[in-house]
Amino acid sequence: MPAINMATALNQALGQMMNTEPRLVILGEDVGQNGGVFRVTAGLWETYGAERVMDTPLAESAIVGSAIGMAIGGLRPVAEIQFMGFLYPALNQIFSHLGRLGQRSRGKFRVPLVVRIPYGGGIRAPEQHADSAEAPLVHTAGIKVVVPSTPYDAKGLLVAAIEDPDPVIFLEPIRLYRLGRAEVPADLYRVRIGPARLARTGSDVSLISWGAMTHLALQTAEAMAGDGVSVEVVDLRSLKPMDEAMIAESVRKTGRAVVVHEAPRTAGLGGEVVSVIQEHAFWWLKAPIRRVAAYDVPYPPYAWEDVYLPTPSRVMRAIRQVLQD
Amino acid sequence: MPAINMATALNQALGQMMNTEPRLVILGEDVGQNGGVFRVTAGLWETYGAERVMDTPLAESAIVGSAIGMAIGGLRPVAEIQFMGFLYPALNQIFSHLGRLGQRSRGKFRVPLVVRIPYGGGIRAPEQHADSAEAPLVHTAGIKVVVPSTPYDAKGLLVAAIEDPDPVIFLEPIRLYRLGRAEVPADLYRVRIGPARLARTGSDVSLISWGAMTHLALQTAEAMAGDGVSVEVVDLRSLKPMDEAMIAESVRKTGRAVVVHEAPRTAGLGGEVVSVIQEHAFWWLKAPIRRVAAYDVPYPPYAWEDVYLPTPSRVMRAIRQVLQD
Amino acid sequence: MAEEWPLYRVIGDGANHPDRVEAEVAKRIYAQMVLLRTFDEKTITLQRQGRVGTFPPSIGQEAAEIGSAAALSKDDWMAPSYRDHGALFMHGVPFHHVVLFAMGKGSSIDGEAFVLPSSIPISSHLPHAVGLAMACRRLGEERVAIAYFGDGGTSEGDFHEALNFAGVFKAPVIFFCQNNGWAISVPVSRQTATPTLVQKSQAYGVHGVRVDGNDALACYQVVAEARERALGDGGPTMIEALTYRIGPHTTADDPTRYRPPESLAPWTGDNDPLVRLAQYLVQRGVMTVEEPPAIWAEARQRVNRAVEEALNSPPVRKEAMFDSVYAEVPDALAAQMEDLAEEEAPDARN
Amino acid sequence: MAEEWPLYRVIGDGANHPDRVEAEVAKRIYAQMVLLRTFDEKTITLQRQGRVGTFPPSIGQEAAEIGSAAALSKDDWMAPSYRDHGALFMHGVPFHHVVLFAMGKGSSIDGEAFVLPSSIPISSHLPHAVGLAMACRRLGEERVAIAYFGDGGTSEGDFHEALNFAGVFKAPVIFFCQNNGWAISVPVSRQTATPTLVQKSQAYGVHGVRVDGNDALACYQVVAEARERALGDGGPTMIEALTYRIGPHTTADDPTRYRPPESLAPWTGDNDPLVRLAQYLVQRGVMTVEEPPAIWAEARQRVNRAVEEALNSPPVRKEAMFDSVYAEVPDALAAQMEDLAEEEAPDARN
Ligand SMILES: Cc1ncc(C[n+]2csc(CCOP(=O)(O)OP(=O)(O)O)c2C)c(N)n1
Ligand SMILES: Cc1ncc(C[n+]2csc(CCOP(=O)(O)OP(=O)(O)O)c2C)c(N)n1
Ligand SMILES: [Mg+2]
Ligand SMILES: [Mg+2]
Repeated sequence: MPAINMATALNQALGQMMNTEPRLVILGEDVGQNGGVFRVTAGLWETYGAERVMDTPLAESAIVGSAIGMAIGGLRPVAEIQFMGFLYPALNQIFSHLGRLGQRSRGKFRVPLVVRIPYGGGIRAPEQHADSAEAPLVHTAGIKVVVPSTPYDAKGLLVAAIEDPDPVIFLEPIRLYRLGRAEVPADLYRVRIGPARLARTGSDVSLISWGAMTHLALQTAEAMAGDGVSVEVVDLRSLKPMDEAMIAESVRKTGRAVVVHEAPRTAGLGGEVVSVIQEHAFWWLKAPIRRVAAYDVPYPPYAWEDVYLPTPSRVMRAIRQVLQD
Repeated sequence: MPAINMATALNQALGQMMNTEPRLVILGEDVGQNGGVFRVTAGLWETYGAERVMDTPLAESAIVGSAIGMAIGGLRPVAEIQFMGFLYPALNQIFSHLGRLGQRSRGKFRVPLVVRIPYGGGIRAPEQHADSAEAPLVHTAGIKVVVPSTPYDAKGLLVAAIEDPDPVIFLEPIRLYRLGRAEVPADLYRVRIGPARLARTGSDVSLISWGAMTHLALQTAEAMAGDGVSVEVVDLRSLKPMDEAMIAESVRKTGRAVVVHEAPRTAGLGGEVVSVIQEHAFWWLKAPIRRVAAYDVPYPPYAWEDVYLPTPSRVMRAIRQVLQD
Repeated sequence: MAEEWPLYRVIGDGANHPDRVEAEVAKRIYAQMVLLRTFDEKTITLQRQGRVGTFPPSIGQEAAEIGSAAALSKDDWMAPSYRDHGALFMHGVPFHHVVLFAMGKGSSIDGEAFVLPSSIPISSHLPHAVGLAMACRRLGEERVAIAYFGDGGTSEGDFHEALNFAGVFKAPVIFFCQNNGWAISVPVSRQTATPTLVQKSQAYGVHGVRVDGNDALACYQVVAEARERALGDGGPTMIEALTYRIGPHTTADDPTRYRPPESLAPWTGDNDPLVRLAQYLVQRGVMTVEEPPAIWAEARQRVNRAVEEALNSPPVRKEAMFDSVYAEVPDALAAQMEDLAEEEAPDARN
Repeated sequence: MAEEWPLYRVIGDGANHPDRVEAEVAKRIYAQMVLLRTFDEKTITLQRQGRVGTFPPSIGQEAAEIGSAAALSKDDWMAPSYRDHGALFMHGVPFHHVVLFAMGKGSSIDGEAFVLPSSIPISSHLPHAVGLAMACRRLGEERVAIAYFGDGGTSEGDFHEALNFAGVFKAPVIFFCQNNGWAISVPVSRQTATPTLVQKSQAYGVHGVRVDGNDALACYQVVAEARERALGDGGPTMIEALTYRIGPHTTADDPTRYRPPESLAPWTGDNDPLVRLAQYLVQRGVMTVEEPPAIWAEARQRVNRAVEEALNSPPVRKEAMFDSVYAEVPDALAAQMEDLAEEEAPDARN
């Protein structure tokens, strides 16, 4: 198995699915000849042509909205939104339609649409190119939301998302596109949407995270192992549905938990994870659960990025705190 | 003091502020001659004219977006969005600009804009006219979010919101517009944005809620008093900033908590409240905190509304559960 | 500018296009228009009795609703708005489902019809129609898509994005705009500074047609022509059908607050679309003066039957709101269904 | 349709409007265009050295940027996009702040200038300009607002909603669209099916002008005329300035992927806006052939000085990201500031 990075893994998934699924079409800004601003669709336009790899006008609501129509009309659209912050003009389509059409049509229509979105910060991008708006998406009934943190999961989850009969928002941590390589099967395979991944086993405290924060969590866990602290890391991977069982199991074992996310703390997805733990592992808890998140201010210009996002030192402080509590 | 309903209290606040603040302008769909679909702006167009009470084209992004411009340009705009579900086309303005302009301009510009939004369900409205999307708003840095549950708070909070130098999203529970009257001072007064309201004191369990759910909470508390259960009800009233101190104080006293909201459970604001309790009152907790919320399905047609939204029986079951745990 | 966009007319004095509608079709259109008027009036009554919720009637717009939908093939995709009950049943949605929908018991799209659930957020369904049309073309199907919306709908960003997409991708789609003069209380003159709505098509390289929206046969013909254009790879068409909302915006609206009753005069009486079509059909000799009363009676019967059927339909199963949210129910949702089952509350009210 | 929208031209062969720009102003425009070109080239170098982040140069668009902004009064409101550094400093933003902005150290709008922070989400600032213009009128101020955006920006819903609002409210606002041929890799021919962008103004009852965007004096004049129209209650104007993006979309973009180098030919050499203006000014006798080298040298000096100043500026205070989020810091946020203070990490990097 060749070792590839996440961008390549995603590109492979798309290419192989284009090949096996003739109804699959790709649409978005600059996804064609340019291969996407992160090159995730590179080479597909050349192979499959402009009819299946469609550069669209600069209009996110129409990208998602027309893709909803395509999905109902019998295609398997994969729409790309260029950055998470540019999903906002399309939120009406997501909140008003994407997850409602199944119920509203009493099951007559399903919407097998995948919306791919580069997501998160950490690469000194220009302002408003680094948002992490997973919480509002997870709050939306009728859709699924996934976010890989390894090349293997990236490919397998994307294949599963494309094959899913329901709409899937596919978040791609920008920071991880080219951060390291890993072995990924050359053939098509699926990673089921739903189960979390036990990224590291440990016994003293559970770190729960997703996307790029999983790397921060693993890095911190490694650093603290030296101090004799055994940290378990749960990579949620599927945010909706969420693997409540694995979260509960981990915290029942360790009795302590820290949730880490890139989005601002208040009303972020951390609150949901805390609630899940609370509801399923309350009697095992030895200390209050802590959240490490971005501060509740707008994502600042990149000169501040390193201190705005969770740092290893903040995660360590939180872990020490729950261990002392 | 005359007893008036919430719609009248809001109308009074707007009229009196129009009178004292010449920079105040109102804009939105049907707010002029028609007085708003809920009649909250009734009579203002007649008194202050179409230049200050502006019927706009049917375009929410431009309503919020142009109001941002007006606020920076020296006016005090109060924009009305006709129903919460129709805020979604304007979410790009809210997420991308409303709360960021203060920081992005390094304080050179403030955005003293109030966005009023009829909010929530319970009146057999047509589909998609009953959403409760407070969680994504509370997650947005740089804005404030309030929701009154009494005529008194409605008037006082709206005056405070209009005078606030920062953007305030003002949620108006549709179900409460005409549900009962209460005495409200005829003069202008302010209710400070931030502090919660202790709606009922009790000692066995804390019910935390906002908007129309506060009425459900009070109703349930009353019913359970007969069974000898003493329920404290905290009406958050200001969702962002949130009164963490009052929440903590209440739960430290009772040791048990139930959060009630109309929005779907997953990633709803309940998770934030649970986390706040967890962080500030963990050692006082005698049982896991429970959430009573709408189910994680799209808001159904109104034939289902009564069982979709939290019911008194679900709140009671949750209270009994935390008392037994 | 308005002169550049003459009203397409088939019946009446200003007719500027020959009548190409077969007699049978024309009569069917008339009967369905009568059915729609009857349905609207009945439903308003039911609403007043508290038996259905807020209801948006289309009184005055029957020619536009029915004439346009009559020109579609049953295979065409329809993306309607909340007001388009007539287009719904014309396109094959079983009549009593339309009533059930008005009763808050669910979707408007049961049956085999290729109709999306009525769109509530204004103009947000226009991109869906574009995508459906693109799918039809990509899959080699001989179908078009049509979206229904109002004058107010032209102000939303989604209108713009959808028409621009349609132009760029030459999608086989029809944008059918019923300019009924009002968006709730806002007159079209304050909705946009342009004298016509159809001229907006020029911003997208989309073919534009302005039609007398109270002339059912003209509405039929412009849609038929737009279909042919779309199927012949001539791209999308935007149609502005000039009509009038005779009734309130919905049963919750009081139009006397913002418009004088006199404003109805040019649109009622002899200008009522039903009257116009009936007179013309009689004059053309495809209908006798005796037929309309029978058609009205038959409509009343159908409506009453459907309403009865709907009123007698069993209460909704409370669990049904969980049905088909996902193809497979996720665990967390299953747990919530169990919670609902524990509720002692009876099944949801009607 | 394109013929209906002739290019407004002042300099060069196809000139169709008299030159009404004062000599002093024309020379100032030239000097600022040189400054902008110099700034762009320098910043690209700094980006390659890793000293500033991703940067969007406006090489090729100097006439449109500077000519248009030069026609504004200092009191006018400007709502720029991310590419409009030239318009920023032309409108009074201190030059070294523009550099600081490129270095990720903060907002582009320091100083006294009436400039909004550059808008990142495409076209989302157009409604702001409309609202600013409405505020000016309401407050009785003799000011207009101008929004800058690109060809791709015309596809967004906000473009539509903003122009429609402006038309309805007759707002004193100018929509200045730089059609530079590309939206990243998408050519304008795939952005819309219309032959021009300016024709979209007709969908809103907004006055439209198409100008040679590489003719700085024409850009100046059309904006000056639009200002007068706006102040005289003649309503909004949409200007399409036809120009070309000579460089990459940003320093992160590789245009060879999607366009051949030959495509630059019609826009460079003698057609370079700087060359065109210099030749014309010399020919008109307001500039000698000796002056340009001095102007370039002076520009290089100014840029180097500003860059040095910016590079030597102290690291940002990490707490500054909390500053001015709210007028008063709420308690919960104050607690987070304390948390940040506990961080042993040094102040944020440059
Ligand atoms: C996005 C959105 N905003 C507001 C509303 C509330 N609303 C419902 S109908 C309506 C007026 C629509 O007017 P028009 O488009 O002319 O259609 P008509 O009702 O006349 O058929 C409004 C404002 C809505 N449904 N969706
Ligand atoms: C809403 C939104 N979608 C996507 C982007 C990403 N993006 C940045 S610039 C750009 C192209 C803009 O083209 P144009 O409007 O022609 O302006 P130009 O860059 O040519 O000056 C895109 C797609 C964005 N910034 N905002
Ligand atoms: Mg209308
Ligand atoms: Mg461009």
